[in-house]
Parts: sequence; C-alpha cells; structure tokens
Amino acid sequence: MFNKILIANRGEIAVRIARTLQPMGICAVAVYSDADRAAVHVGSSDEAYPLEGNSAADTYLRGDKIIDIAKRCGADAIHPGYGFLAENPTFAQACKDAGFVFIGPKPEVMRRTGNKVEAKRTLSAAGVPVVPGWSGGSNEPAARFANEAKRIGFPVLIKAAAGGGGKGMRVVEREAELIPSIEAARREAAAAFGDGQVFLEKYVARPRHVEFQIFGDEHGNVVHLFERECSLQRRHQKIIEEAPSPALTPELRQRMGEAALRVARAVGYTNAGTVEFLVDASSEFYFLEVNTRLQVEHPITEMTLQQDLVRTQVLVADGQRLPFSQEELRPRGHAIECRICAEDADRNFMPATGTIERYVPPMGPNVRVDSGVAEGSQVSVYYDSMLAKLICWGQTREEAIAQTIWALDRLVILGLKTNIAYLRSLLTDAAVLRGEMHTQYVAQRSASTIAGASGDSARVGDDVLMAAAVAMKDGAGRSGVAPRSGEKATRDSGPWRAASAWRNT
Amino acid sequence: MFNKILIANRGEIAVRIARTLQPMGICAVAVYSDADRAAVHVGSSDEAYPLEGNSAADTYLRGDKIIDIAKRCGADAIHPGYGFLAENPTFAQACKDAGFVFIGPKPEVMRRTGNKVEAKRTLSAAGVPVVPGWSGGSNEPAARFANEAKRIGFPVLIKAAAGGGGKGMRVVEREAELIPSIEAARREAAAAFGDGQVFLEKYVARPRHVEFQIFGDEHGNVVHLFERECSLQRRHQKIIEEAPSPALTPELRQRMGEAALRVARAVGYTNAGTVEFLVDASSEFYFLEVNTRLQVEHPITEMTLQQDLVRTQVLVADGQRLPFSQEELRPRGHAIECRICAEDADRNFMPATGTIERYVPPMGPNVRVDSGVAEGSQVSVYYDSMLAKLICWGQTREEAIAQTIWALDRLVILGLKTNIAYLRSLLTDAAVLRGEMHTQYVAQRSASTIAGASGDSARVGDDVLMAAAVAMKDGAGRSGVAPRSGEKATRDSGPWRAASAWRNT
Amino acid sequence: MWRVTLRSEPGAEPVEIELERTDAAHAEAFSARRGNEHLEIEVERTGPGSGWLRVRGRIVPFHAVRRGNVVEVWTPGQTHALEVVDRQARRARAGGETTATDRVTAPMPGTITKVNVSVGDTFAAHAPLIIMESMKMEMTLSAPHAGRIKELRCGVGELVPMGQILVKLAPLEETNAAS
Amino acid sequence: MWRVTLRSEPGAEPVEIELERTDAAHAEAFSARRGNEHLEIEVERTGPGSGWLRVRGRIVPFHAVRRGNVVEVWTPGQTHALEVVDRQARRARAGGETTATDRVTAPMPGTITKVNVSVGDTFAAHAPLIIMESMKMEMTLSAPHAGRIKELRCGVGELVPMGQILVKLAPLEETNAAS
Repeated sequence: MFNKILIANRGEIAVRIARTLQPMGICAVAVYSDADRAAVHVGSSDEAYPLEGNSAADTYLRGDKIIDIAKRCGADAIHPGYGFLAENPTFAQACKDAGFVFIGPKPEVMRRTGNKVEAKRTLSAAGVPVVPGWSGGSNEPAARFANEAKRIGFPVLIKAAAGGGGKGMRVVEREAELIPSIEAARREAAAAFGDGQVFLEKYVARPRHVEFQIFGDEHGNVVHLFERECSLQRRHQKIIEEAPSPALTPELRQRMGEAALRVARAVGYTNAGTVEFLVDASSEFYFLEVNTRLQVEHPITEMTLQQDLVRTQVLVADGQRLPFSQEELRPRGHAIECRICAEDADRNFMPATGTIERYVPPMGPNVRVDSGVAEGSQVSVYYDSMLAKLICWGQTREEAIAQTIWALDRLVILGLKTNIAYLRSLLTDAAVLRGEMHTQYVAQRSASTIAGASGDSARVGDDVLMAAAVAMKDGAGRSGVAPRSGEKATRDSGPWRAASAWRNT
Repeated sequence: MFNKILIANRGEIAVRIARTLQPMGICAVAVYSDADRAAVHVGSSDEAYPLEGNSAADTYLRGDKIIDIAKRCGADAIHPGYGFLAENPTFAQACKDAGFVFIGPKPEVMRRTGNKVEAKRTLSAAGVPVVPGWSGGSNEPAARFANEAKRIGFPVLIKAAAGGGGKGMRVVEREAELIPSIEAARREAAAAFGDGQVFLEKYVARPRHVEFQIFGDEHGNVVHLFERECSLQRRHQKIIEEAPSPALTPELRQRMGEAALRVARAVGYTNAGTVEFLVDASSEFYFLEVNTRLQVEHPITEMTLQQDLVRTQVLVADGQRLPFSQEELRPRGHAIECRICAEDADRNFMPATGTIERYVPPMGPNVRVDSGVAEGSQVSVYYDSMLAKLICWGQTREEAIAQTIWALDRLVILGLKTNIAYLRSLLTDAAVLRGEMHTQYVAQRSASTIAGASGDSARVGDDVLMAAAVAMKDGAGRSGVAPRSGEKATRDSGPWRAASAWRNT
Repeated sequence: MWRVTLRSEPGAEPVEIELERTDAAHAEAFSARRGNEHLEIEVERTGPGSGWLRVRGRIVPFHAVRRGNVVEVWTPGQTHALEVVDRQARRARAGGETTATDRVTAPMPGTITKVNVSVGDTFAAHAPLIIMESMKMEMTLSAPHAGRIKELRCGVGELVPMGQILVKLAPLEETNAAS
Repeated sequence: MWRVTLRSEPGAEPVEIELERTDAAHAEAFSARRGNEHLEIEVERTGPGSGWLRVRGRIVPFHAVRRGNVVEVWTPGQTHALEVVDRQARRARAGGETTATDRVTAPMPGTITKVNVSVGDTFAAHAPLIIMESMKMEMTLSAPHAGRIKELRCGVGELVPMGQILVKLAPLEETNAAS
C-alpha cells in the first residue's frame, strides 16, 4: 500500500481526498499556488509544497512541477482530483514514466474516451446509443461546420472534443451565429484544455442529464454504482445533483446500468469513472461522454451506498480487487448535493470575488459539507467559483429536500455574494419538487422570473433589522472582529470601528 | 402531525432532537436554566423559554414548570431526551393529563420496566434469562441485605431500583463494606431518582454490556434494531460504544434479538427503548434492564442502519406505523461513539469545569459530532460533564477505529481538561483492538497504568514548543481573542495581552 | 439609548431603530422601537457580530459583518446587505451618479483575453469590444451604443479588478461633430 | 528577534526559543533556535492563536490560548499546558509551597451533601469527613491523617469552587498538647 500520495489539486476536493488518505495511514501531500498559501487544503494536509505562480496554467496545470515535487517528497502516487490535470493522458503517462502511480484510469483509456468524437464512434459500434452529430478534424474550415450543422438541423451544440464541465460548449440556434460561436468555442477549448478541436451534435431539447458511476479494477472486474441525476445546470455546469434519479424506473435503471457497463468494458476501464447519458422526454437515452475522473458530485453516490469512492480509487490503484460486487451494491435513501458558489444569481451567475468574512457550515446527522474555504479565505479570480458542496441525505426524496433546505438555511457565508438563496429557491420550485427537470430548466426559469433570480428578494423583515441594529450596537462597543489570515488589521481599523451612525443619547 | 414539540432537556441531545424536528417542519421549543441562557441548545431552537434556577432539581427536573411552558407556547408534544425526566412515569402521565403527547413509552410501561426488581421478576417469568439476585422492600433493614449477600456470594452489586447510568450502583467485595455501601447507594439513588430503593445482584465477573435497540408502535408492531456493545465504561458510565458488537456471532445475535423482542412484547413496549444484557465469558447472556428512553449512544445504530431514531420516535408518537419491518433493517458497516467529557483522566476522571476557549470539531465524510457546546460555552457543576459525542463510521471495525482516531486527533478543545487523549489511548489498546473488552476493563487498565491514564503523557516535542512560541508571538502583537459570550473582556485584558516574557530585541 | 438608521435597499425609505435597556439584571434586554412599534428583545452573543435574538420566545440567530457603510446580515435562510445611513453624509450626498454610457467597465475581476478595437475605431451598438475571462468563464463586453473609441485602458493578458474602466467611448454624434 | 521561555511541565528544564525573520517577502518565515538547534519554519494564521506551521514541508496545525502564565497548545492528537517562564518572576519565586496536610479542600467544584464532623471532633486517618457531589458523582473526602477538626468552613447544600478549604485540621499530637 502507498505511504505518501500527492494530491495535485486545490479547494474542497483536495481537502476531501486528504480526509480519506489520513485515516488509511497515508501521508497526504498538498501543492499550492502563491494565492493558496493560506488555503484550507494546505492546512488540511500532512505536507505541502509551493508551485509558485498564480494562474492555473502556471501552477495546478504544471505537471512538470508537480512530478518534481512528488520526486522530492518521496510520494508513491498522485491523485489528480477533478479538473486541472485529472483527464490529461499526457500527465498520467508522465506520472507513470516517473515511477508514480496515477490514481485514475490508464492513459490509453483516457485517450480513448477523452476525445469525445472518437469515444462516440467506438461506443456506437459497441451498441451504445449515441446522439447524432458530426466532427471534423482539428483545423476543419468553418464553412464545413455550417454545412454539417444544416444537415443535422438547428439548434446544434458545439462541444470541445477534449472538454468537460461545459467549457467550450455552446448552443447555436441560427446559422448566422455558427461561425463566431465556433471561433469562441475553439478559443475557450484551447485555453482550458490545450486542444481547440470542437464538434457538432444534435441538440436534444429539454433532456435530462443522468450519469452512472462506474468502477473497474485491474483484474477485469467492472461494476456500476448506480446513477446521479444532474439536470439542474446553469451555464452548462451542474449546480444541484441527486441520487437516485426521480426519472428512472427500475427497468430503465437496469438498462442504463447495463449500457454503462458495456461502455466500461468496451474501453477496458479501470478505477473510477462516469458514463454520462442524455435522457429525452420519451425516456430514450443517449451516451454523452465518459468522464475519466472522480466527479464533483461523487458524494451523493457515497451517501446512498455508504461507500468511500476515494478509498476505493486508492485500493484499485494499488492493484487490489474491487471491495464490492455488483450484487452487494444496494443504494439506500436519497442524497442531494448543492454546489455553493461565489456568484451573483441576479447578474447571470457572474462569479464574485472577495474575502469570506464569516463562514459557518451547518452540522447535523445526514448533513455533509465538503468545503474548500474557511473564515478569512480569499476567493480570487484565478480558480473556480465553487466554495463548498452541501450534501444531504434522507430516507426519501422529500426528506432529502427538506434536509437540504434546512441546511441551506443554516449555512452562513458573509463577505461575498453566493448562490445559497438561489439554490434554496430551486428546491422549492414546483417542477423541481415534482422531479421534472431538464438541463435547460434553470436558464428558462431565470428568464421567466421577474424580480431577480437570487431568491434573496424577500422583503427585509423586522428580524433582519433588529439583528443588524444589535450587531452594530455590539460592534460599536466592542473590540472588533477577530483578525483573519492575511489581513493585518490593526485594532482601530476593524470593520466594526467606524459605527459613526450610532449616537449614545 | 405535530406542529410544535417542547424538548425537555439540554446539551447535545436537545440540539440533536431539534435538528430532526426542524426539517420535519416541526417547531422545536427549548427550555433553559439561568446557567444555560447562552447555551447552544437554546440558539439551535426555534423558540426558547426560561426555567429559572440552576440546579437540575430546580429546572430540568421540574415537570410542572415544563408542562406550564408547553401550555403557554402551544406545544403539541414533549420530547424528554435522556436523563432528567425521560424515565419518570409520573411526568409522562402528567404530560398526558395536560393534553400533551409524551414522546416515549406509556407511563404504565415505564413503571413496569422502570423498577428493575419488578422487571426482572416479570421477564424471568416470560423466559428471559436474568442475573441471580435479591430485592427487599424500600425500608428493608440493612442486616437482611447482609444475609442475602452472603447467600448470593460476594462480590455482589448494589443497584438502585429506579436507577440508570451507574448512579447508586456499587460493587461490594467484602461483607464489612456492605452496610456503608448500601447507605451511600440509597442516598445517591434518593438524590438522583427520588427513590432510595436498592437491590442486590450476583456480580458477574468481566461481563460485556451488550444492548439491543427496540422500537414498538401502537399497532402492535415490535422490531429490534440490532445491538450496541457498551463494555468500555468508567465509573459505570459508558465512554465508548460500538455497533455491531465484536463478540456476537450471527447465531448469538439472532438469539439475543429474539430475547429483546420477547422483552418488548412482554411489557407491551411502544416507542424507542433499549434492552440491556450482560454477556459473560462463555457467551451466556442475562437480561439487565430496559431503558425506556432514547440512549446516549443511539447514533451508532442510526449510522449502521441509516435510520433517524428521533424521527421514528415522533412518527410513532403520532400514532403512525413503524416505517420499517424487521426484515428491512440491515445494518451496514461499523460505527463507534466516543463520549467527549470535561474530566481529568489522570485524577480518576474527576469532572472539570470552566470556559471552552477554543472548540473545533472535526469534519469529514463518516464523521458526525453531536455537540452541546461551542466556543465560549461555560461548563458548570450543575449538569453532566459530557460535552459532545463523536460518532464515526467505517466499512469494517478497523476502518471505524482508524476514522475515530483521525477525528479525535483533530478535535480541538482548549480551556478545560477533557478525556480526548484518554479515549485515543483506549482505541490503540491491544485488547480493545482485538475486541476483548468487559465492563471492568477501563478500571483495571487505569490501575495498571503507571504514568497517568490521560494518554497526554507524550513528551512535549519541538512542534508543540514552536507552535506555542508562534502563537505567543502573534498574541503579543495582536488585538486579543474574539470576545466570547458572557465574557465582557475589554480590549486590553484579553488572554493574549500579558505576554511579558517576550522581548523584542 | 442607541439609535441607528438603516436602508434595506437602494432607494428604500430609511428605517430608524432605537434600542433601550429594559432589565437591570440582563445587560442585553432591550425595548426596540421602530416608528411607533415597540418590540421586546433579548440578545445572546456568541462572538463579535454573532449571536441570537429572543423575540417573544422566538429565537433568531444572526451573523453580521460591516464594511464601510454596509452591514451584511445573515438570519436563517436570508442574507441582506443594509446601508447604514449617516445623517450628515445623507445631507451632504446630494449630487447623483451619472449613468455611465461613456465607458465600458469590467463587470467582474478577470483577465482580458481579446481586445477587438483600437483608439479611434468606430463601432455599431452591441459590437463586441472586449473579451475577458474570469474563473474560466468567457464574457463578451459589447458596446452600449454606436460610437468611437476615445481611450483604451486595458491590454490582452492584463488582470483587471471589478469596475475598472476598460475603454472610454464617444457617441457617434460627438464623433461626427469632432471630425 | 522574538524570544520566549517555556516549561513543558512543573519541574522540567525551561526551554528558550528564539524566532528570527528570514524572508523579507514573507512576514512569518522564521529561523527558530532552541539551544544549538535551528529550524526553518513558516506560519500561516487562521485566527488569533490559531494556524499552522510548515516545518520542512510538514504541516503542523495549532491552536493556543493563554491564561496567566500558562499557554495551552493543541497540535493534532495532543494538548499541552506549558508554563511561560518570566525571568524576573522566576527569580522572585524562591519560597516553596507547603504540602497542605492541615486542611481538606474541594478537589472539584460541587455541592456539599454531607458533613460527618463538627469542630472539635477527633477522627482516625482515612475517616470520611465530607461528602460532596459534582455532576451527579458522589465523592467522599477522607482525613489525610488522624486528628481533630479545627475549623469547619462549609455546610450541607453549599456550592463550593475547586480548591476551597472545607475543613482545617490539627494533628492528634497537637490536640493532645493543647487539651
């Protein structure tokens, strides 16, 4: 078994991975950019080394720096988390070549599935249903795209061949928008993945996004760990996920699970992965892509199965057999994840930056918070706007929703705008309560909501005014807030000092 | 369903009950003594009313005050938690008479099982194995006890007929100690339970304490929710509990489960209860007592079954059917609870009091902390010394132990002595790791440990010295700690101000 | 007695709240007045800016931080930014803000990835002038009206804070008049 | 340069630690000296008395609070109370403490539930003098030696703080000599 694993990531996922490694007796090594020197993922690790620099391209995407640190600190293996280098086969190969175990699928599997165009061809041949589309080469002239888009029929979807997480993805409604959109998508894809290749796909109207967690070991065993419903998305990024999907009948679940296993076997999958499907209004499903990494939303699977997916990743990477068979995996209850992001729901979910002045996560049975921030954390422009994930479990979907609302109502984040109130409003939305979501639902709903999407439009009541008054009274008479990391506030310059509006009469 | 439930308790259990009620849409009403005005259980409630006074006898044991508050605030039901009035049939009857649902078994069932002497007679007749013993009336002359003790054979155990939690319980090794011990036990029992009756029992050497959770509804359904092993005790109080018991074979578990159901049926049990058994070295088991309440250690059952016992209590109290059948209850994995107490393990676990200056509970998947305190909480002499419960889950016993040690290592409590290091030392004890515990194990081990039981005897290393130096350096240059509730520290009197030992050279 | 004036959102009526101690034994039992309404409240503090109110038995936890004249307040399920109204400042601040159509500013902090125009260029309304990226999201900043570039204040690769002026614009009329 | 002297437990050798800044760019990068040993450390603060050290790559989280001349320090899995040694105080504090056999004090805060003796009573060694209760635990306070009650400073029902003198004792010899 490994003695030391380098976690090539940041934020909540780096913290979460360390939490699994440490009780296993494995030393968790963090890496950090200059901006992340005081970040929670550093303080949660056993060892930490600087990457120097700030942009992702200079730090968490620099495989060479990371492998160099792994060598110097004597790590046995590297866990890439999600994003950054997680689905980069060149990095996975470089780890292997340098003598480190890469905790994920083999580079050749990542290549086979990472290029979505190629993956669709292979899997269609293996009998997995796929969405109709067209893909040219890397430098296909834009005009060719226009012809193919007309053939497929508008609206079409432009997607990055190497992509994921909605980056480089665009819906094109009319022919006139096609060329500029392809250019923009190529630019985004090149910046995000180092590969500007894009392809076209038939745009399936109001589809659900349902994905299956898969796991394979090096002894030929492959299982699926059931599905996650991820239809609630904004800007093509998931914001609320749940397991099980309210849309799947036991029969459909069975068929999709089998399709997921067919995908896994067709590409010789090892370690953790996810097979994404679109499910249309008539419950037809289409293979979308394979994500060759741990997903952001893996905790909802963990909660319904009481399995630790990171632990399983480590065991499988160590060459061990999967610790469970398909028959032993029995989901129980219902889990919901909310992605807590620094963003302004009233301004098209624009990312917000700043200092987290107050952070109090909710605690309780069936409430899990995977957090990458703490009081005093700086949220910078350099990285993703997700601060934390709130994962709640209930015996039924209704209980899980009630538990999630309870927890959202008790999650305190002050200092910057967050989507907490927006998430809450989604969980009280009639269509969502009925389980009738699709991937465009958030966008359509925002457009039709008059008074701002944030959900914070509730009138300011007496409780709020009294609390503000009481807090200010305290502030005026007291010593100031606790100094926070990086903030060298002196005693007289604290945020509570200048309470000049108060008069002692 | 209920709209408003009064929680007639304090500390972690009051907080934990509120956390279940709130997502159910039920208003959680707290009550509080003067000392608890700023306590966490008040801040976690939806409504709170003062009991006025400080001692338990003046506050949380005053059924009349509590019923009066329930009337004034319009509660539908009263949840007693554990301890205080939880097993008091007079209070349960008074609730009923005043028109409130008492969330627990019926008063007549509490009476039937609450008197241990009577319960033993009834259940022995019903074919449940019991420990040999003798019980006189309330005012039996002490000399009579001496004769009976000789008949049973020393050592004997003196127990309070109305008791629980080790209060009033004494082991008597020699005849000479018998009379003073009976007097002391009667005094303690009278003070704690308002009933001085005690009885004798054959002292079973090195027994395990294994208990079964039972649940009954008002429709005649009774189930058991498997066992908890509670053999690690100090001063007859459990400090570490686990589920399942490492001592039970599937066959023994089956037989004990059936015996627990026989007990439940014999007394017509409804709502949550626990049937306690002693298991001796040859795996014979004896009925010990029925606890007609939610146990402190109920969360380990919740984690292995993914069931919310408080929720189930509420549903059953509402007259609903049990939401699960015996066949549906399948425990998964292994859970361990550690009771975090303010006490000095080096001084015979003597309770410690003071202010909690720093409190940081560990967070992570499979880690649950049920806490009754926060930073700034005052731990007074008035109530129990338990501050919080740490409950960890793992796929196997080994994983659960590793997870618990990880969490104990990351639980920060400064300001008063706690048993954290002691709990850790128990979880690395060879006998405990082999699962070979009995109820005297902690006492025997303490006696045989030379350099203090606390486990904090580790030499002070460089890390600790550097951390102290760095913290003091900060303190000397900074504004002082955040003011805490109730503590009206001025800016210049903070604990970090008088760092006179530092010289700026 | 303590008094504070708060405004719940820009343009809303300012609300004055007075707190008066009511119980000699409890330092933080107040009678709170808002207009003609009185409310009895008790306060327990758990830290600076944090605690809970007890309002007729109801428990209202709160957390608050203040930055400048904004107090950000959390109560369960709600977060609000209230303006602290300083009477003197209120009187002094008479002049309005100009609705700036003469510039394009950064709507969020981020990196400039493309600049489509140079000083002197003319453009149609809604023309994409600048492309920037923040937290991996690309955003096109378009012209609010037809016009001409007067000044260019950013370059590709530059990291800009929120609100920074990126280009200054002249309306087409002005352009015509000047040329 | 900063300097502090700590003692890890009563009677232990005092340890002097010096911190010297090593990096102009990082306010909290130090060379720490303990005797002849040097250690390079970096500090990140997360709050007053809290943060982590980076010692040759290793991360050591810490929390500390100070009360009087005791600094209580948490690092993962360990909590220690260290004495902060003030040189002047060290020199001044020459006189020893008396090992008090002339009294019985409350070993913990609690309520007196029984007083078995009155002033003037004589008792044997290990005789139960006082019974008290704290957090529902009963505790018998016994005589450290045979003797006579000189003074009784508590009564049944009284709540006493830790360390309070409950009875003052005279040894039996003294009793004999006096009577």
